[in-house]
Amino acid sequence: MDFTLPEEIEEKRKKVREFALREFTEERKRYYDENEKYPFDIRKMAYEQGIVNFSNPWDLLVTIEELCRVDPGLGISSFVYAFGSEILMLFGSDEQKKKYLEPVQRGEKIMGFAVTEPVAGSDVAGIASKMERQPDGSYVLNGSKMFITNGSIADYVLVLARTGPPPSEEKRHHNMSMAIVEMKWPGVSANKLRGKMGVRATDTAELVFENVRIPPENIIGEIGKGFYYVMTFFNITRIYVAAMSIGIAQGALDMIVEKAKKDRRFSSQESIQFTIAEMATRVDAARLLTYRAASLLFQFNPDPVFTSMAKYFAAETATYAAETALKVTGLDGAVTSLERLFRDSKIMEIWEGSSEIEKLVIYRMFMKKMGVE
Amino acid sequence: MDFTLPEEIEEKRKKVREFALREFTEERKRYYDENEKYPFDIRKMAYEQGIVNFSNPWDLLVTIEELCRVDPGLGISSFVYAFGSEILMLFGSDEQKKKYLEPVQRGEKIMGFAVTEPVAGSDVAGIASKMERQPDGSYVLNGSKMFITNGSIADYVLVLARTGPPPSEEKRHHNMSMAIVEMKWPGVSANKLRGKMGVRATDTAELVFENVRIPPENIIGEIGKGFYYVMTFFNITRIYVAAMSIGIAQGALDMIVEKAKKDRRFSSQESIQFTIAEMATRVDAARLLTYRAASLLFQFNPDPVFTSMAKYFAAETATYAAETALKVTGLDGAVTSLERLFRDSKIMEIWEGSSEIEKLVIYRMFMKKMGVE
Amino acid sequence: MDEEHRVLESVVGEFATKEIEPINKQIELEGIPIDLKKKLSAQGFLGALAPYELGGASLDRLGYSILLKQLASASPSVAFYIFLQNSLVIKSILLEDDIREKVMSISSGNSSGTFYYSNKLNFLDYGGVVNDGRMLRGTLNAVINSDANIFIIPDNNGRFYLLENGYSALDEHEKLGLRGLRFSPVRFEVDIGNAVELPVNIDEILDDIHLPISSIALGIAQGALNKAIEYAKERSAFLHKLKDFQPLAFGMAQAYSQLDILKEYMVNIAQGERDINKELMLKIVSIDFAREVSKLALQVHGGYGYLMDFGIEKYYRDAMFLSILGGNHIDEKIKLSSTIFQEKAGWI
Amino acid sequence: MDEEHRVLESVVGEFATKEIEPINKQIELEGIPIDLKKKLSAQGFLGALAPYELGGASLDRLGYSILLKQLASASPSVAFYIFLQNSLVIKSILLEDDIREKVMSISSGNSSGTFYYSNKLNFLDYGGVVNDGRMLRGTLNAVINSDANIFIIPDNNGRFYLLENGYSALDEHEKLGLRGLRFSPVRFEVDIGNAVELPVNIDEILDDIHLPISSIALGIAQGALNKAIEYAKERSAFLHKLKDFQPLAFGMAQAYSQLDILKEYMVNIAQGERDINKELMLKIVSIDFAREVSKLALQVHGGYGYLMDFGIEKYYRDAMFLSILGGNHIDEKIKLSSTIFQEKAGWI
Repeated sequence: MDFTLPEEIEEKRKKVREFALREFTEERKRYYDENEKYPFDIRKMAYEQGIVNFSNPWDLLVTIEELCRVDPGLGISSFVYAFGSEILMLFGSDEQKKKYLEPVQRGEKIMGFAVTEPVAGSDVAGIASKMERQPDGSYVLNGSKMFITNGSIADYVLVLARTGPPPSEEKRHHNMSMAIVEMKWPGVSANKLRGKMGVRATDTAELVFENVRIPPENIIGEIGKGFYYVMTFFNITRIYVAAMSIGIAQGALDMIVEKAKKDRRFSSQESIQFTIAEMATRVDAARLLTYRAASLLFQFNPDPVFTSMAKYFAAETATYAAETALKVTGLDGAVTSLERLFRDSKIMEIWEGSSEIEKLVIYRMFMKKMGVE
Repeated sequence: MDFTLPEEIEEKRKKVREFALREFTEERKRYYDENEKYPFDIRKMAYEQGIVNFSNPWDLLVTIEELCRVDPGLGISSFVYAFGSEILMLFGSDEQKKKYLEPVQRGEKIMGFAVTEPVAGSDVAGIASKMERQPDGSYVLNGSKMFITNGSIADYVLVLARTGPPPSEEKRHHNMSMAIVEMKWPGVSANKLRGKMGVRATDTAELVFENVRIPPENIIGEIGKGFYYVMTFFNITRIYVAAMSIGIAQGALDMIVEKAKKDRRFSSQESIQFTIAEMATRVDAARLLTYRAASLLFQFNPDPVFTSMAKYFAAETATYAAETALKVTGLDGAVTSLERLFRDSKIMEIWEGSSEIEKLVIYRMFMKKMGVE
Repeated sequence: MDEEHRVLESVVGEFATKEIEPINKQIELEGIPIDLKKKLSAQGFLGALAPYELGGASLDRLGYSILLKQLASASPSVAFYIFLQNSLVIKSILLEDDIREKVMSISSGNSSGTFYYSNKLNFLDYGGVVNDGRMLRGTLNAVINSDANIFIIPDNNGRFYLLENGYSALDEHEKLGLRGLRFSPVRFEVDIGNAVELPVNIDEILDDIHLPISSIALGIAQGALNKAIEYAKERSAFLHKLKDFQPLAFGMAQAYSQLDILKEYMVNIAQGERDINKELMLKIVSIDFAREVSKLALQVHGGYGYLMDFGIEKYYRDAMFLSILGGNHIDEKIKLSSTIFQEKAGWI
Repeated sequence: MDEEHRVLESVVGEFATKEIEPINKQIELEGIPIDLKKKLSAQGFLGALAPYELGGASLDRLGYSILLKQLASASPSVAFYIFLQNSLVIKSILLEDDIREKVMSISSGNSSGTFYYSNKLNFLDYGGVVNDGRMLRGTLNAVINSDANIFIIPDNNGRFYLLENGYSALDEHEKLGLRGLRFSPVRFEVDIGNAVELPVNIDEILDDIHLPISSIALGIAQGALNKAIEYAKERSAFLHKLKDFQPLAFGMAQAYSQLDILKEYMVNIAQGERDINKELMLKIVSIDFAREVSKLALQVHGGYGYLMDFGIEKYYRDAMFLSILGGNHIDEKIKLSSTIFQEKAGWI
């Protein structure tokens, strides 16, 4: 057993923390939050300063953690421009990688991942968007997508849609496929969602596809395997969300510790001391669950039970930590970044599989391990 | 990062589990619990079958876990006969090791560790027992000790007592020393405590020392360093308690999973499924915290923050898991070992530093790490 | 709360302090002594719900709640015993005019009854006792107060019978809680001619236990919390009384607040018009609360809390056992959910 | 609850549905419109505690609690505004006969007041505004309703002054919650001759806010929970309505039960004899409860809950802000602990 990260990863962690503390100024945090604007400048800085490194997964993990520790909105925006890229890495054709993935990795283009729908929500198998095959081999896409990160700024999005009816109620997840859709194509429209409670620097939109023609070479992998690709992707992104969450939780802990350092009247209360001890413990527990899940994933051996445990526990730790820190720091917290952290944190329990979804995954996969089908 | 234990440790885990399932029969569990008797026969079996191995710390850790998973009372009794031995290993003289430690390690003698007092409780620095130096160099011990494991069956106990008054209120922990006291010596008496809620197979007693003469060679280490030795010891035993706790929590989880496997009406309730998912997650979080703390300790680099986090979180997980499993399995749980697990679990939050003590340690040491004195 | 009920509360409180507290350990180890039953009877508590002419006190809902709460704060076992005799046994007997006089033997302490209903709450199938038309035969695995001499049990069709012979209690289970009552399997082999069928509607019976079970739960919380408060005022650590430390003091203050809130609700609904939903809501909240508070109270006592002699650990065990025997079960939560959503809910 | 208060409850409920719900988004984005203030005034709600002759409704404690709860269930901002005007500003003004007529301008919606008390609850030192005998000078960093034209603020000695000029509100803070009210630092530079000293006893004032703050908290819980229940009846996932899933349904049933229990306690203590301890106990429990329920309600709504348009996330933010502005703070817990232990407690 070894609970330490390689030294170069810890070095990178320091570098990212310095970057975030330097560039995520109070003014920027506030500006992008208030104006619900995607911070193109920060994304560019993060790219140019070598902060975001998709080639080393541990590096990426601690980067996510440290960026979100200082500001989740700006932090997520710094790396989320490549959202969905793992799908192309794993299942895309060489042509697709060249045409779509590489420009994203070079920091030139922005990608999105369009699965969730207004009606289906967490229930991926319940989506209604359709891609119908045409005589010429192309597909025509109709439907709408909801809560799509990067939706109004992306150059292209990876869309999940039905390419056939569900064979039965139990097999609702069959006959789904994925395709790369360029946002500039006719029939594609995006409606930026305003008024999110938090992570307001990130871009979120509703997408509508009306008779969008998709050339056959833009279908990802095999027809009919879309649901499987999405679930594979979630096994990766849930770990990223867990990393965001422990970043947030750590950020909240940082703030209460800061106040305790400065204000003796505050820190001398034993109830505050216990709060810090409890919070520090939970943050560490969440971090360990996250690193364990990540460790398996990074060895190409992801365990969905461990992944969902990490995502669910870390997300609940993020809101718990932000709530608790804000509650006990009172007005001091209400007029600082802590209140933003509080607003940001809640989404962690909702996206990439709500806590409820994670628990179902844990239960089912865990019982499978225990020999129950 | 590596979250796997060496293969031989996992093999040993299996062996211990088989032992516990085979030897901790329902009849034995019930007999020793009902009669509040220390199971000498089981201790002997565990020794003879090579279950308890003090020479490999990871081996010992998973052994504790697996034994307590099946029955904490019998499980603890199987290895606790050497309670306190780390003190002698670390601070004892060669003679002391030969005379007192080796017979214990050979399974011939039973040792105890006598720190807690009736009035002082968790507050180690508040103890009142005294060892007074005599003109001939020997010491005379007076005082009483409470909740002493093995108290009425031990051949000798390691006693903490004042060898001088506290220099000041802040330095109450100064001027304390440790000595080896043989239970057969004149002036030593033990009063077995009956009516513990759980872990009733373990032996617990109140000890009274009346003018007990201690030869100078029985003083452990240096005079005046007793408090430090005790705290060092807690850094070890708290990890053992954490291991007991994750054993209990896992045992409770086992039982609810068993019921879910057998009873479809039970397992089809989504609220039950969520309960299992939540419990499995917490057990894993506690296990990871424990293994991390252990990993540092076993590299002779214990971190008191991590140790106390593990102890506190694992103990609360044990009671949470036992309570939750019993609550949801209802009468089925009430007439099986689960109710015993419930009674056993609560002590984990109390002994070797209550949850409250652990939180204070976490807070103080954590703030020290953060640069606060 | 009116004067009459205030007086009852204080009378029962004194009774508990004087007659129960001193023999609590004996109750835990040996069961409720007949002497105490006689004293309970003399006060009319044993047949609390029975009419005066049958040796009872004919208490109203509020009086009964107060009685159970006050008794439970000293001994949950005694409170549960009274509950069992009244809410289950006496009420069932009174359904059948011919056997009314049996109530007298219970309220006088000469007989002791039990009523088996736990299947309904515990995902167990009926069928332990099979009725073949001539005999009732079979074993019920988890019978509380199994040294009773009056048994009311369901057959495999869910019809209830009262029997006074043909039973034999087997070896006791290890006892989680309510140790004043025997808890064991009971084997039945009864000629149907010796059994009296009672027109028990089990669903109605179970609706009727919410308020009394809540009262016992609140009594447990009250008893445990009072002991913890007293202890925290006496006991020192680190040169200060335990009460001076925020984590302990605030925890107890929080519990005290919740208890006060729940007690007022109990009084409101016990003296107001009958509202089964409110009774169920109170039960769902107060059973969990009793478990939490008893755990806190034990923790405040440290190692001493773990020892029987301090009279604290029993609340923790009893609260858990009460939650198993008394409710807050999935079926009830489904029922409550369906009321709140005004249509079937919470069934997946 | 008597008929009169029942009617009030339903009247305020209708008012909230008809006059507040439709403009909730506007309130959040732009503040409480003057038009709404006029309507609140017409009903007597704006000067709820003021006497009739000063444009108020002279509500009793129960009426005031009901008003705040019902308003908060639609808009916590509006409820908090009413609370601020009445419990803090109007009450303070009425301490000084000479300036009674200022109450009229508040209850008519022509003036708006604020009262700064947050230091006492937030480990901050007084001293933001220094009184040198001639001038009051300084900045208070976190003033709620900072676009008021009547300010009641403490000087560095804890003496309170009412001012109507010499203030300037600075840039707004990003707003955690209660977005209908402006929240910013305010700079003061006032000739002492233009300030009216008021004999405010801040400890009494703070004792008086427990019940109203509790009422707002319970209103938040009620508003959030009702929306969640409605949503769970409409929304489907995995081929079933959300209400059919136990974890969601049971969570809401539990919250519904606790809310009912707390509401009855609120009514009891608001119509019973004044008991500050009970008011504080209610506040300590109900503020935490409001945070929990609003979080649950948001989660039930999934991604939509995170969007302002659905009117759910505001309860979560507002409950948190209320807990910061309204209490459940360490000092109060020490106070409550000391009452329960009948001597100083919880101070370490």
